Amino acid sequence: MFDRILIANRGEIALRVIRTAREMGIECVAVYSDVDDRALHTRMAHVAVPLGGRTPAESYLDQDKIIAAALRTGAQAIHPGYGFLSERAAFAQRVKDAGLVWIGPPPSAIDAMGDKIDSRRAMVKAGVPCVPGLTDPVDDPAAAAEAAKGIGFPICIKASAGGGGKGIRVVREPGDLTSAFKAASSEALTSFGDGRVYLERYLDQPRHIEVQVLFDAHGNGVHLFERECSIQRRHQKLVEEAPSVVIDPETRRKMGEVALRAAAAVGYEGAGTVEFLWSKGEFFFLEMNTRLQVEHPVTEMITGIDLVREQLRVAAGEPLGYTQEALTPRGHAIEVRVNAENPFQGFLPSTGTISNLRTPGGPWTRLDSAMYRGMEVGLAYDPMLAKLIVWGPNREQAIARMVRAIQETNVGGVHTSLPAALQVLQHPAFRAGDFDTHFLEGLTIQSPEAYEALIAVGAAIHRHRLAKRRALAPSASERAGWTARARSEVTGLVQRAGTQEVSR
Amino acid sequence: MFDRILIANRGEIALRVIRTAREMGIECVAVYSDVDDRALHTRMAHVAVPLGGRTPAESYLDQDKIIAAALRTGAQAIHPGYGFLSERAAFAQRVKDAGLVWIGPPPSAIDAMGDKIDSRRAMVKAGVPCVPGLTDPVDDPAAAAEAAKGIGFPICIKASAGGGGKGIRVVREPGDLTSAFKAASSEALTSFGDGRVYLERYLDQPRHIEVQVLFDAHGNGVHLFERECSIQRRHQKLVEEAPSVVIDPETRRKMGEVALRAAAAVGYEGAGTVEFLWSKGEFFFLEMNTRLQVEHPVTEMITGIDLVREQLRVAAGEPLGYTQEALTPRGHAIEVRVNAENPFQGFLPSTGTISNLRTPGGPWTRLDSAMYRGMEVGLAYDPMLAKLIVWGPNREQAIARMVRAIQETNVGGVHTSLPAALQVLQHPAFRAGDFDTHFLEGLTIQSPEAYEALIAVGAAIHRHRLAKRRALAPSASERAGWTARARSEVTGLVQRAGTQEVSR
Amino acid sequence: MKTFVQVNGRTREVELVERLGELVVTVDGAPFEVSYNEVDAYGQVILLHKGEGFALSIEGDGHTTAVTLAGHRYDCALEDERERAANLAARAAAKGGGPVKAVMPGVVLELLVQPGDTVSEGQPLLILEAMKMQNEIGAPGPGVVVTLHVEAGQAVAAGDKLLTLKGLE
Amino acid sequence: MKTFVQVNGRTREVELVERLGELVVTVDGAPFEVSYNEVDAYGQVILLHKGEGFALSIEGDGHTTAVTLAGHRYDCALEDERERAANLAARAAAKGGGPVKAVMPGVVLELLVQPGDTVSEGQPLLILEAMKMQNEIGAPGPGVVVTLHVEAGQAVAAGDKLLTLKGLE
Repeated sequence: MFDRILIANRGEIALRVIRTAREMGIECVAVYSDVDDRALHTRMAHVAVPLGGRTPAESYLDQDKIIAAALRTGAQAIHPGYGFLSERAAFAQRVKDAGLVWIGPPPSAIDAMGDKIDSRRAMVKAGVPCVPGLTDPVDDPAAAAEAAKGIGFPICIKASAGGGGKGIRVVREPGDLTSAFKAASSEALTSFGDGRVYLERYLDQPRHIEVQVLFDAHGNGVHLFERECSIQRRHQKLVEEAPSVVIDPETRRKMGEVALRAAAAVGYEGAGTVEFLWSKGEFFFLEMNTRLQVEHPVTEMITGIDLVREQLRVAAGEPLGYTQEALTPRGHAIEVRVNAENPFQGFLPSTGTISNLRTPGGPWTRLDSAMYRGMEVGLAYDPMLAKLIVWGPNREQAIARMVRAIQETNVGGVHTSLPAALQVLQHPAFRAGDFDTHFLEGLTIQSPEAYEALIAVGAAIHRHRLAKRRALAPSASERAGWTARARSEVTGLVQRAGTQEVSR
Repeated sequence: MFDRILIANRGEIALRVIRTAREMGIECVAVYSDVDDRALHTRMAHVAVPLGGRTPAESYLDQDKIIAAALRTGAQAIHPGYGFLSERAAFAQRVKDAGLVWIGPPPSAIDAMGDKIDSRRAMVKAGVPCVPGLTDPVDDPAAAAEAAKGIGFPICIKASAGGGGKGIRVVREPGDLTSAFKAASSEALTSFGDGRVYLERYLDQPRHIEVQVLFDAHGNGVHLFERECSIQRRHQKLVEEAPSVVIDPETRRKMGEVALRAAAAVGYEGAGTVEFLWSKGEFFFLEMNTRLQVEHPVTEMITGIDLVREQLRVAAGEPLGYTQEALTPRGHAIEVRVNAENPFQGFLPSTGTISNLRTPGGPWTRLDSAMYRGMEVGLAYDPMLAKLIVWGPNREQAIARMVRAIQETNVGGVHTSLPAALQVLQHPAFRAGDFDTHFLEGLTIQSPEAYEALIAVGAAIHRHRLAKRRALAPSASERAGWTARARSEVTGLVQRAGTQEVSR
Repeated sequence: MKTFVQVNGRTREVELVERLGELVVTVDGAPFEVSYNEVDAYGQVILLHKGEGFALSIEGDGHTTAVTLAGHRYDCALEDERERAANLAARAAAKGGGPVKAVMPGVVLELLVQPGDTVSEGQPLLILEAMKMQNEIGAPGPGVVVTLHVEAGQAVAAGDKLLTLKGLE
Repeated sequence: MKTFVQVNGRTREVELVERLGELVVTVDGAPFEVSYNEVDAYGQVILLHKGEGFALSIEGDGHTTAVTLAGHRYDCALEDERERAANLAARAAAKGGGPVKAVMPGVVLELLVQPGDTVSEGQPLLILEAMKMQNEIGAPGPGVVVTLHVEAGQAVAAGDKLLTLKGLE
C-alpha cells in the first residue's frame, strides 16, 4: 500500500479522500490555490502545497504544478477526486509517465468513454442498450431535419465533444429544429472547440439511474447496485438515493450485468459509474463517469463498503477479494447537496461569509463538508459546500431522517439549496416515488407561508434590538443608503440560460 | 402512536430522543433548569417548559414539576432518558397514575432489579449465573470474616442499596476486611440511608459485557447481542464497543438467552440491558439497567435498529414485529464518551466556556452531542458533553476510524476525555483485544512527547502575537497577577477518593 | 414603532410597543403573543409563540434580514414608516423603470437589447455568466431601454448597474 | 525574546527573534524551522515545520495556554525571563510550601490533617466533593501544615486557598 498520496482536488472530496487515507495510515499531500489557503483540506493533510493562483486554470487544473508537487513531496500516487482533472486521459497518462500511480481507470478507458459518439459505438458493439438515434454528427440543419424523421420527436441535440448537460438542446417541434441546431452547434464550438452535434430520441418521464462498478487490475469486477439521481436541475443533481424505487431485483441484476459489460468493454479498472436513462421500464446507456461520483456515499451507506478505500486498494494492485455474491444492499440511503445558491431566486449563486454554522448529528446522519465558520464563499469554484447523507432501514424512514437532519442544519451567511431539498422530500409525489428528471424544474421553491407572520415578527424585533444597541434608530447614512438602494433597485428577473456545467 | 411526548432529561440523550421522535412525527416537550435555558434540547423541542432551579433536585429530579409539565402541555407519555428519574419505580408509577404512558419497563420490573440482593435472588431462581457470594447482608466485621472463608479472596463488599460503583470496596487480604467493611457500610449509610452491605467473590481480569434486550407488551422479546464496556475508570465507562472480541457466536447465543431469561423473570417490557462480568470464559450476572443505556448507539450501528424508535413503538403497545432470527450483527461499532474532565490530572472535572468547536464528519462517523459554541460547562450536572460513535466493517477499521475522528475533533475551552480515549485506542493491548476493566486505571494519560517542541513553539509564538496585539508585552497588572499566582500556587496532587457516581 | 416586513412577497405591518420593558406586538393590527429570547450573540434566537418554541437564526442589517427556521430560509425586507414613504415615492417615480442591477458578480456575455428597444416583462435583456453558468437577465417589467451601462465581455460586481429602463407611461 | 515553555512537566527555552518581519526561532539554543499561519481569530493555526503542516488550536492568555493537536491537548505554562526569575525566587522562598489551592469548585467534605501535622508528598490533606465525586487532595510535597483556610462543609471556588504548608528545612 502507498505511504503517501497527493490529492489533486479541493473541498469536501479532498477531505473525503484524506479521511480514508488517514484511516489506512497513508499520509496525504494537499494542494491549494490562493483562495483556499485556509481550507479544511489544507489543515487535515500531512503536507499542503500551495499552487498559487485564484482560478482553476492557475491551480487545480495546472498539470505541471500538480505533478511537480507530487514528485517534490514524495507522493507515490495521485487521487484526482471528481471534476477538475479527474477525467483528463492526457493527465492520467502524464501521471503514469512521471512514475506515479494514477488512482483511477487507465487513460485508454477514460478516452473511450470521453467521446459521446465513440463511447456510444463501443457500447452498441458491447450489446449495451442505447437511446435510439444517430451516433454520427449531422452537418447542417437540413441533414438534421432529414435524420429527425427516422428518430421521431421529441429529439435531443447533443454536442459530440460535450459532457453531461453542456450543449444540449431539446426540440419538440420540427419547426424549432433549425434554430436549436445552430444554437447547440455554436455553443459546442465555444465550449469545446468542436461544433459537431448529433441527434437522439428524447425520452419522456426519464429517470436518471446509475450503477456503481468496481474493478481491480486482475480482471475482477463487481457492481454495487444502483443510485437514482432524478432530482436534478439543468443536470445538476440535488437529491440522490439508493436503491431506486422503480428498480426491482430482476432489473437490478440486469442493469448490474449491463454496467459490468459496459465497463469491461473499455478495460476498466477502479471505481466508476455507468449512467442510464430509465423510461417506462426500459433503460438506456447514457454515459460512463470514469471517476468517483459526488453521490458515492449513498452506495457506501447501503453496502458498508468504503469506495475510496477500494479505489486505493485496487490502485495499489490489490485484488478485490470478494465476489458479487458477497454483496447485499441493506436499507435505504439519501444524499442532499448543500450548494451555495438561492433556490428562491432561480438557484442563483449565493456568496458571502459563513457567519454561523449548526451541523446536524445523531443516528445515521453523515455530513461530508468543507464548511467552517468564517469561510468565504465566492464564485471561483463549484458552489457545492457539503453533502448531507442519511441511512434508514427503508425509504420512508430515510426521508423522515433527512427532513429532520435538514431542519437541524443552519448555514448562516449564504443561501443554500437545503430549502429546495426539503420541499422535494416533503412532496407527496416524491414520497410516492412518482417523479422524473423534470420534477425539480417543475417545482417552485417557496418557504411555508404558515410561519411568515412569526418570521416577520422575529425580523422586526431583531431590527428593534439592533437599533437599541446602536442607542438609536438606524443612522442617517444607513437610512440614506437604504432608501437610495430601494429607490433605484429594480432587480431583474433571472433565469438560467440553456447552458450548464458538466453534470456530476 | 403518540402525538406528543415529554422528555424528562437534558443533554445529548434528550436530543437523541427528540431526533427519533421528530422522525416519527411526534412532537416533543422539553423541560429545563435555569442552567439549561439555552441548551440545544430546549431549541430542538416543539415546546420547552422551564422547571426553574439550578440543581437536579430542583429540576430534573422534581417529579411534581415534570408530571405537571406533561399534563399542562398535553404530552401523552414521558421518556426518562437515562440517569435522573429513569430508574425510579415510584416515579414510573406516578406517571401511570397520572394517566400518562411511561416509556420504560413496568415499575415492578424496575423495583425487582433495583435492589442488589433481591435481584440476585430472583436471578439465581431464574437460573441466571451469578457471582459466588452471599445475597444476605452481613451485620458486622466478624460475620463478614466468617462469610469470607466460604467465598475466598479477593472479596468485594457492596452496598445492598447501592448502584454501580457507589459503596464498593475490594479486599485482597483478610487483614483489610474490618476497615473495608466499616468504610463501605458507613459510606452506604451516608449515600443511600441504608448501611447494609454484602460480600461476593471479586473476579480477576474481569470484562464488562452487557446484552441489550427489547421486549414488547405482548410477551415477545429479542436480544440485540452484546456490548463490551471494559474500558472504564471507577465504573465510569469511556470506550464501548460491539461486538466484544472475546465472545464467540456460541457464547453470544448463550448470553443472549440468559439475558432474555433474566429480563423475562421480572416481567420486563421495553429496552433494557443485562450486565455481565466475564472472566476467563465464565460470565456472571452483574445487574440489569432498566432503561436506555448511554452506549446504546453501538448496538444501533451493528444492527441497524433505532432503539429509541423501538422504545416508543412498544410503549405505544405495538408488537415488536420481528423475531431473533431476523437479527444479524454487521461489522463493528465503537463509542467514545466526550466528558468535560482533565485526563492529565486524574480525570478531574474541567469547567469553562466552549469557545471553539470543530466536530468530526465523514463516513460512518456519528456525533450525539449537546455541545454548542458559547456553551458554559459547569459542575451542576454529569460531565458528559457528547458521544462519538463510528462503524467499520471490522474492529481494526473501526478503531482506525475512531482515531481519525478524534483527531479531527476540537473542543475549545475545556479539557475532555478524548486524549485518554485516543491513548486507549492506540494501545497495542487494546488493539489486540487483551484488556479488562482495570485497563484504563493502569494507564497514565500523557500527550505524545514527540510534538512537545512544536507545541512549545506554537504557544510561544501565540503569546508573542497576543503581546504584539496589545501593542506591548503583558501589562504590569497581568504580570503581577501572573507572578503572584505562580509565587503562591502549589497545586495539590489530586486523586479521586473511593466513591463514585452511579455507573451508566 | 411600526415596521413593514416583506416575506415571500407579502408585506406585514408589525408594531412593537415597549410597556414596562415588555414588548407588546401586533401584526396587521391584531395582537401577536410572542416572547423573544436571544441564545447567543450570533443571531440564535428562541421565539415563544402560543406555548411553542421556535429556534430562529437571524442575520442581517435590520433592512435586509434573513431568518432561518427549521431548514427554511426567509429573506425579509424591512422598512419603518419614513423609509416606506420614501421608497413608495421612489418606486412610483420610476414607474416600474429604473436601473437594472446585477444580482451577482459575473461577466456580461451578450447584450440582447439596444437603447430605445421596448421590452416586455421577463424579456431577456442580457446574458451574465457566473459560476460557470450562463444566466439570462430578464426585464423586471415592461419598459423602454434608456441606457446600457455595460458592454459584452465586461466583468460586473453584484449591484452594478447593467442598464436603465424607463417605465411605460 | 526568550520564553520558557513548560509542557508535560518539561521546560523548553524558546527564543523568538524578528528579522525583517520574519520570526527566527530557536528551541534550547537549536534553530527550529517553522512558519506560523493564523487561520481565523479563534486560535486556529497552521504550523509548517520540516515541510509538514500541523493544525493547532491555541487558547489562553499567553501564560497558561492550551494547545490542541490531532486530538491531544497540551497544557503549557509560559514565562518570560523576568517572570521566570520572580517565580523561581517565589518557589525557593516557599521551599515547596505555600498555600494549597482548590483546582476546582466543590465542597470540603472532610479535613484529614491539623495545623502542626507533618505531611509527606501525596499524603491526603482533605476530601473535596465535586461533580458528585469525592476527591482526595494530596500534599504537593513534604511539609508542615501551618494554617487551615477552610472547614468541613464549606463550599470553595477554584483557586481558593484550602490550607498553607511550610516547606521542610
